[in-house]
Amino acid sequence: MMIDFLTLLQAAAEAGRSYGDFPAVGGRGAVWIAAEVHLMFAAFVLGVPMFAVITELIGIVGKDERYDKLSKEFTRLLVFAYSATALWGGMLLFLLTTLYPAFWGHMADIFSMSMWIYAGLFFVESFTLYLYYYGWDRWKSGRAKWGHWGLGLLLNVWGTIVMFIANGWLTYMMSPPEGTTVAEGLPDGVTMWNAIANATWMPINIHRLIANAVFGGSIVAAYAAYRFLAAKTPEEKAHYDWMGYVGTFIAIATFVVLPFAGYWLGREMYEYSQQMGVTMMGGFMSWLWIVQAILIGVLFLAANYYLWTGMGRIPGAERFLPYTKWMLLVLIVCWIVWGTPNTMIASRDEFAAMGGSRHPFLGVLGLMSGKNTAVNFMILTTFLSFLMYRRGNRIPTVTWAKAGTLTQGAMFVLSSAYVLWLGIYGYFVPTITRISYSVYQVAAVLACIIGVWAIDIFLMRGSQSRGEIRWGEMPDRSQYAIFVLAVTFTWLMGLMGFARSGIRQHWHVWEVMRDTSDRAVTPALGYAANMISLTVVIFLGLVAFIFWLGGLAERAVSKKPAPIGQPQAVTGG
Amino acid sequence: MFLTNIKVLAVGLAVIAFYTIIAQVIPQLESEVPEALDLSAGVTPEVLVTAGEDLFMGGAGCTSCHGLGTRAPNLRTDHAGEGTIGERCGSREQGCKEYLYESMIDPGAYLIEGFPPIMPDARRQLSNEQIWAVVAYLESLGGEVTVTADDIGASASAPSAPASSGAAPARTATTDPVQLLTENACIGCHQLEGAGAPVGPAFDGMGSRISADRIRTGIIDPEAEIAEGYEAFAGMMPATFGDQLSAAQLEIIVQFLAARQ
Amino acid sequence: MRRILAVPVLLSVACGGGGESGGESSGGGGGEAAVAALGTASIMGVVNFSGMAPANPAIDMAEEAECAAKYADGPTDPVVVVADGKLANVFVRITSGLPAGPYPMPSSPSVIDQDGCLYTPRVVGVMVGQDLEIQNSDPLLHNIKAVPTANRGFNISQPRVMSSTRSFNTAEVMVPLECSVHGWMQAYVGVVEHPYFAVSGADGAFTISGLPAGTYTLEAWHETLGTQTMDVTVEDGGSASAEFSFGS
Amino acid sequence: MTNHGRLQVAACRLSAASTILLAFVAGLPGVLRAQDLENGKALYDKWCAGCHGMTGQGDGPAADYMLPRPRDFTFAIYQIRTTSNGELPTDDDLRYIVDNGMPGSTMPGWKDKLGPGDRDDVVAYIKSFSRFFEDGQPEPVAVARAPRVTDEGLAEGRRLFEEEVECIKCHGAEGRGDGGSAPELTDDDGFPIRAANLTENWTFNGGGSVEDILMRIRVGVDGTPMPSNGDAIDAGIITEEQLWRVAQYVRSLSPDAPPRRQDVVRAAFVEGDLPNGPEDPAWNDVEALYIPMVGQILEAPRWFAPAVDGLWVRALHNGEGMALQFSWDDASASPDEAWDPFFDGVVTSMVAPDAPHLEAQGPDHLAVQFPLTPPEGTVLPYFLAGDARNPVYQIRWRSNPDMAEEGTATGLGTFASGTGSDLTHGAAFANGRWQVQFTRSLTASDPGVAASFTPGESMPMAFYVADGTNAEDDVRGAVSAWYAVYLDVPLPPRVFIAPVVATLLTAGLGLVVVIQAQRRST
Amino acid sequence: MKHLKHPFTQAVLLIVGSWAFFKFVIPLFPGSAPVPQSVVLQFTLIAAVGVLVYVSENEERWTQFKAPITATLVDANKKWLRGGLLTVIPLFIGFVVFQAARPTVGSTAQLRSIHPAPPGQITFQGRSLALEGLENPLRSRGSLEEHYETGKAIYYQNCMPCHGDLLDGQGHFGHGFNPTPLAFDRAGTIDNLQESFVFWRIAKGGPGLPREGTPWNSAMPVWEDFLTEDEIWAVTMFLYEQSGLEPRTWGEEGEEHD
Repeated sequence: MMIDFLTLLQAAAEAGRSYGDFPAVGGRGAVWIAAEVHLMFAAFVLGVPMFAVITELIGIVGKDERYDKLSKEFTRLLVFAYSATALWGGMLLFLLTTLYPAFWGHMADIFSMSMWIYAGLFFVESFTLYLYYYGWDRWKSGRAKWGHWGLGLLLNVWGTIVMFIANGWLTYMMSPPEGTTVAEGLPDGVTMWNAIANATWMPINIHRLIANAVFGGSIVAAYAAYRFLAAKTPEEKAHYDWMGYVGTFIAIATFVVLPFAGYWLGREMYEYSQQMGVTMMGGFMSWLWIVQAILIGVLFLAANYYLWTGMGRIPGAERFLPYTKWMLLVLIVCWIVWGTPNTMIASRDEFAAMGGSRHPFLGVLGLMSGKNTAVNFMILTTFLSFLMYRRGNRIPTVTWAKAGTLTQGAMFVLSSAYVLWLGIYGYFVPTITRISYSVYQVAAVLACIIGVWAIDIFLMRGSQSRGEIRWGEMPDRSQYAIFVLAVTFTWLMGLMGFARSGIRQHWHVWEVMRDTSDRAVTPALGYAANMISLTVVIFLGLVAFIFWLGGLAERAVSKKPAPIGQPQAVTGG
Repeated sequence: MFLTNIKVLAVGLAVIAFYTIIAQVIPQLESEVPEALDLSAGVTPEVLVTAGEDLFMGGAGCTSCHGLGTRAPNLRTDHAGEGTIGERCGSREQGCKEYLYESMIDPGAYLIEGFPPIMPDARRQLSNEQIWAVVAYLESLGGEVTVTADDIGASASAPSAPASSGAAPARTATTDPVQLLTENACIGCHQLEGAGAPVGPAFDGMGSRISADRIRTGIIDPEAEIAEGYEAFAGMMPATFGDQLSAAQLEIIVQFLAARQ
Repeated sequence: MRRILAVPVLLSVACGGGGESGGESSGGGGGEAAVAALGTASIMGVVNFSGMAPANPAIDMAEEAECAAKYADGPTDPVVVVADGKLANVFVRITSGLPAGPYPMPSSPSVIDQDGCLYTPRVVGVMVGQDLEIQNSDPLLHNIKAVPTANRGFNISQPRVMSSTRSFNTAEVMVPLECSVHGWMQAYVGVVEHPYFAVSGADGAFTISGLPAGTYTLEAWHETLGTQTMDVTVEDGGSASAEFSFGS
Repeated sequence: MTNHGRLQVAACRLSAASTILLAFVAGLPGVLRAQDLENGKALYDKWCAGCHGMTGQGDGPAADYMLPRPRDFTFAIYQIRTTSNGELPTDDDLRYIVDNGMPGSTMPGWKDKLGPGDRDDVVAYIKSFSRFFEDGQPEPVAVARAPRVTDEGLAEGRRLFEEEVECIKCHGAEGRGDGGSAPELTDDDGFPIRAANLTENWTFNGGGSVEDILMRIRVGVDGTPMPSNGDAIDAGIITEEQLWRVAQYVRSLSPDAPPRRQDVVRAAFVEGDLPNGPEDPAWNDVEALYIPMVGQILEAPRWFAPAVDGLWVRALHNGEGMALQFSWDDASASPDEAWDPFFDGVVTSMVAPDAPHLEAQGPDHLAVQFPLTPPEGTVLPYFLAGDARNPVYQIRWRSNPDMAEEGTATGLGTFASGTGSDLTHGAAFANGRWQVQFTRSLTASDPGVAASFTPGESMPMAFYVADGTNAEDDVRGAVSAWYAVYLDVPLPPRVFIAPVVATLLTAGLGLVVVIQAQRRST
Repeated sequence: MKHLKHPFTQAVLLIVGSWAFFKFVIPLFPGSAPVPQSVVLQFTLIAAVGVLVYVSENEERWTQFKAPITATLVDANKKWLRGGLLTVIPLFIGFVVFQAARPTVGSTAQLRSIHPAPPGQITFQGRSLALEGLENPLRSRGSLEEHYETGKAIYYQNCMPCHGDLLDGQGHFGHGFNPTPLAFDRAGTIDNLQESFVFWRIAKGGPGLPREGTPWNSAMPVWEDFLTEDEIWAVTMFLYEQSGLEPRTWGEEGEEHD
């Protein structure tokens, strides 16, 4: 009996070596928070440099100092954000090693080499950042300026490589190469490179790259929105109005292509494992995508709302206003379609009335054909809003203006008709064919966007103005739309993080290393939402703190506000 | 300014709260963690019992005899007024779990009167850990679970299942077909001269239904072809008889059965 | 499962009920009645029963007191009715040897009555197209249900004393009649395409008359004892005798 | 058959054929589309042959699993007609059944599945199975208009039902198919058949409206023991109006609408004593929940022809104990010798695929089960007698000997009886209906044997009913999925406090908004 | 008419109208059914957001929209209306809270995943069977016609009582179970699935459902107890043949929203 007891004790001790515990939120909760906040900061420090480099380039090419200042303003924030990222990264590392030692051992076993490179690159990236920021005023003009811009580019390159390496680790957890075992080292034929360049690595890379740009843009816009609301002078208002616009523009423009990257990722996952695919889309997580649809609907609507209210300050844009309500209608209908759950929440009576868990009529909308069509329409509508915004105060002077506009219109009509037709026809073909339709739909929408945009660039060449944009004459509520955009996007990131991590269910490494802890259960959406909200609050709180710090520094650097001129609308992204 | 701060904060928090609430109002669903059958180190009695129950009720097929009470003693309910197995095994002098474990790996050792000696060696189907799990489950039926990880470890070095040891010899070198059929527990599931249970096709008249070759295949690879009407029992017959019988014994049985017109 | 007996194809087509009654001419009554046309010969026969007659099952008529009252010794089901070695309720008909039709139609309908919750007679013959009159002499509900295979069946409710008339348009031996309300009630109708049939009476005797000279095959049918056949030769104006013998 | 006859037959066959052909050609132009036998056959083979068989003999693969059996088309005997008894149905009659199916049987309606033309083709093909249709089809019976429904009319209908038309002989005094002649009924093929339960008009094969009922009485239901009253009308014994009265009365035996499907039985709180028997008038005021019951076809031995199709449940509690009352239609209190013919018929005709049959009638069974421990989250025991992980608590009742017991089960056929509460019961059988009451304390004396009930909480509940005369036992019978019983509680104070607080808060907030707005405007 | 043009009236009408549309009009469409409360709420909420965007996207409309609200809050001559609203709205809120707090016996809302994720491999009649990549072996063996007939017989003998002749999940026993048996006759049911998935569901039935398939009311029997492997494959094939749907193949893949 004594021996038995001792055995149990020993067993408990062994179990304690695989998993640690953390007070209050538990081991998983601690890692969750640390990982998610770290990730958000990482996205921030990757997204903002992209933003900075783009705006700096616009400043150089357009010889507009506003952009350069904007760029610098954000690089300053970056310096603080960088340390926050490193801090949370370190925290995550400590939590992982103490709470999941066995798992971390496995990862280290495989990836040690890449971890060293990662750490090294982090150094290089930091120094590039310092050079970039502190060299701003030194390499101000001529060739030196281009060199400085090159530094910014380099910063992005390092950041991207760092992200790709980290992505390799985490995608390995989702889709380890075939034949991997928990035994020490990798099996024959599988190298560290295989483990990094696994099935979902590149889709995740691209997905995150785009998402980071959106994220950077939306955080910048939120910052600007806050400054706009807090602004005391019309000049200040005009400046931050404009800054908010630039940030929102970049966020929305990149956001529009994000779903396509998402499709690719999902497709790769399905191909990798049916079980994972079904868990993700049809099974356990099916409702997560309804929540996602609601969030993305908010994003689309907030973006369009911002553009429409923004048209109030553009002379001549009022001629487009009568159309916005129809575009709104399209957006709302599409949002409803996208948000239609296939697995509805209903009481038994309601199920009985429907004759099953699926609604005989609305159930049709719950399928991929309907949803895909809806998303594509929302993208097209948003793009149309952009176009209207862009053209607000312009009168084209080229001789073929009318024909060009008609061609653009035709492109819109054709692509929407094609998307709609595929959406409807999709119900009459086998699933496998239907899935390929989503690719055609995306292709049609992308083709339309690129084609229309290309025509528009030439069409607007040398166009006349109907009057300057009255920057700063923006209603306050449009700025709140930007906040909604930023918060929603941050929350969405958290949700997608849960989706990505949750589909592994009770595996640390999918079908290789099991989570044998008592917290192996994938939590319900409610719990996940609490964690997501917590991380979002922590992150946004810290970001606000960083902004405040930036404000302090700004005041320290120059007491008097920078002279504000009349910035131009961004015409290319 | 203060009001603006409050407003911004309120909008942000309201948006977050909105999403959180949406996620809360839908019915909450946690994923299920399939039970890992890692019974080796640090296993608790509860895990063993649960795993054993699954095996007893399902995979191991124990209930096809022990559930009915006609082919073998019913273990889950009262038998002969001695209570469930967990209760009645306590009277065994070597201890409950030892008795159960031994009964499973050497069924001939403790025959209960009134029942045919048809139980196969559990090691043919179950791993050592699984056998202990079943023992733990049986103990839990009316008794105290005394199986520990220790037991599993201690018996792991014992001779392993005859099936996995490749060419394990048959228990005796007899050449009497009826004795072979009895010793190998065949008549537990196949009827011979009316005795036995109708789980598999009867031996009586087998020669008139199928050829000797088919009989041979059926013994060596029971899944190769399922006799009509016995589809529900597919998978029950162990595929270990080929290893267990010597070539000569196999042939004796085949010829014996083929001759049953 | 009764239906499994396949329907002979040649018998299978009738023409709206009018086809064969087209040859209707003046004729006698049922099996026993004199028939004017085709000939003058007749067959007078008797059905014997040898051995011990099986006891007929008793019927529990408790639920129909009015019927039960009619049976002093308690009602029995008259499956095998034997008196003095003679068997009643045997249906006899000519199965071959007749010249081609048309045959004379008996002038009066065959009658079956429901009396005392039993059918009288238990076996009755009708010619194709001839009316079968179904009477209910009991002051209570009977339904009379015919379950033929070659003909259309019927199922008539007769809640009180009343009568209904039905006919069959295809030959069929035998069409069972039953009452769903009283599960014990059972009768048989032999539907024959000519009028040369008879049912043995309580004395076992039967008569088939109005035949032309010739050699005929007779078939005798009994519900539980099976069928028997025999050849009989008759001459014009003459009368041949036929004797069937059933045994237990 | 003679040469002459044969010729005649041939001639009339030809003329019939040409008549049909002519009718087709004449009717065709634009309006009618020709019935396409090929298409009919293709559709029939795909959708109908599974039950009715490739040759229309009602012998498809599913036939042996059904009682009543699928229609054999080769004899052209059709139950649901508007034509006189013994006659062929009209095309519309056939179409009606194809369109709407036969409620209460396994025949579904096809109008949502097949197009109108397709259904016509199927009808045409079905007719081709029988030679009888070659002779053309009769006209529907003309029916007089229905008189208005009045109380006197219903009383007259009832009198006719019982004394004149004597429907009572088979359908029983209250119409539950328990009449004296019911046990011996067979259909034309000799399979046992039940007199319709007239209190469930939603299960009437030919429809449950007064008009449908009248037509069934008027022309009969061919192939079944249900006779036509046409001759009685012709003979002047019964008038058509009287038949309408009968039909109206029969309709009045069923509720206005089929019972609505609900989930939760509400056990109202009563002060003092619980009803002391299943027939206690106190039960009359208690709301009843209808539970549809279906065959236990989930685990061997399966049962495809359950006799009981629904169960009414009532519940009450008084804080200490609870009472559950069940009532269901069952034509017999099994075992009942009178029903031996029916029992034998079921045993010989239901070739159960999974197990041998009973030798003799067993008792009627009722079992109600609850999870032994209140369920956590969404995890419930398997609704069929629980599972190894999640045992259920069952209360079981048997009609003969009349007894109730409680115990636990962890799967079908694993019931272990015990004593875990002060369970008592009462049972009564009358006019084709069982009424059973279980009474026990809310709290179990042995939580290992019996479940405890907590007022204010829902307890899942599932049912099992078996009819001994239908060759059912404790595993072959009718089952239900999970439902729940909710024990009412007196409303807790928070129910009243919370709204008041909410009202005050909202009012306060509203005031603040108003004051703020007014201050800003000035 | 003037009132109809006012944004405030429009907004109210639009929100009420869309609610009425979701609640009452959608069920009227051919082949439709009542919409669950949760969905009506969701849709109405989205529509309300849209209406809010509509009234506020344009400065002029927004001012107009706000006017009556401000007037109600401020104007002296609207004192009674103000007072009335201040009374009615809190009382209404109180009523709503009372309704929510009151214990009810109505059925609770449920969410069931129709197609839970299958395990990588299952134990079928004592043997391991990897589902991933598993094809219906009958499609490459013997006569398809024969398999179809086999499948048909099995379907009619075993599945038809619940899933129905029409494959619409409304067999004569179907109404007795909740969830109602799956209908195979619509797009979006089995055509989204590989045959191996269907095989798994048939073989393991309701008791073999993973957690997301709870509550375990599924009445699907464990067919491995009744049918052989080939029979299950045959009936799988029959389902697709009969419903005119095609199984999802293992070839090229993508995702499917649910």
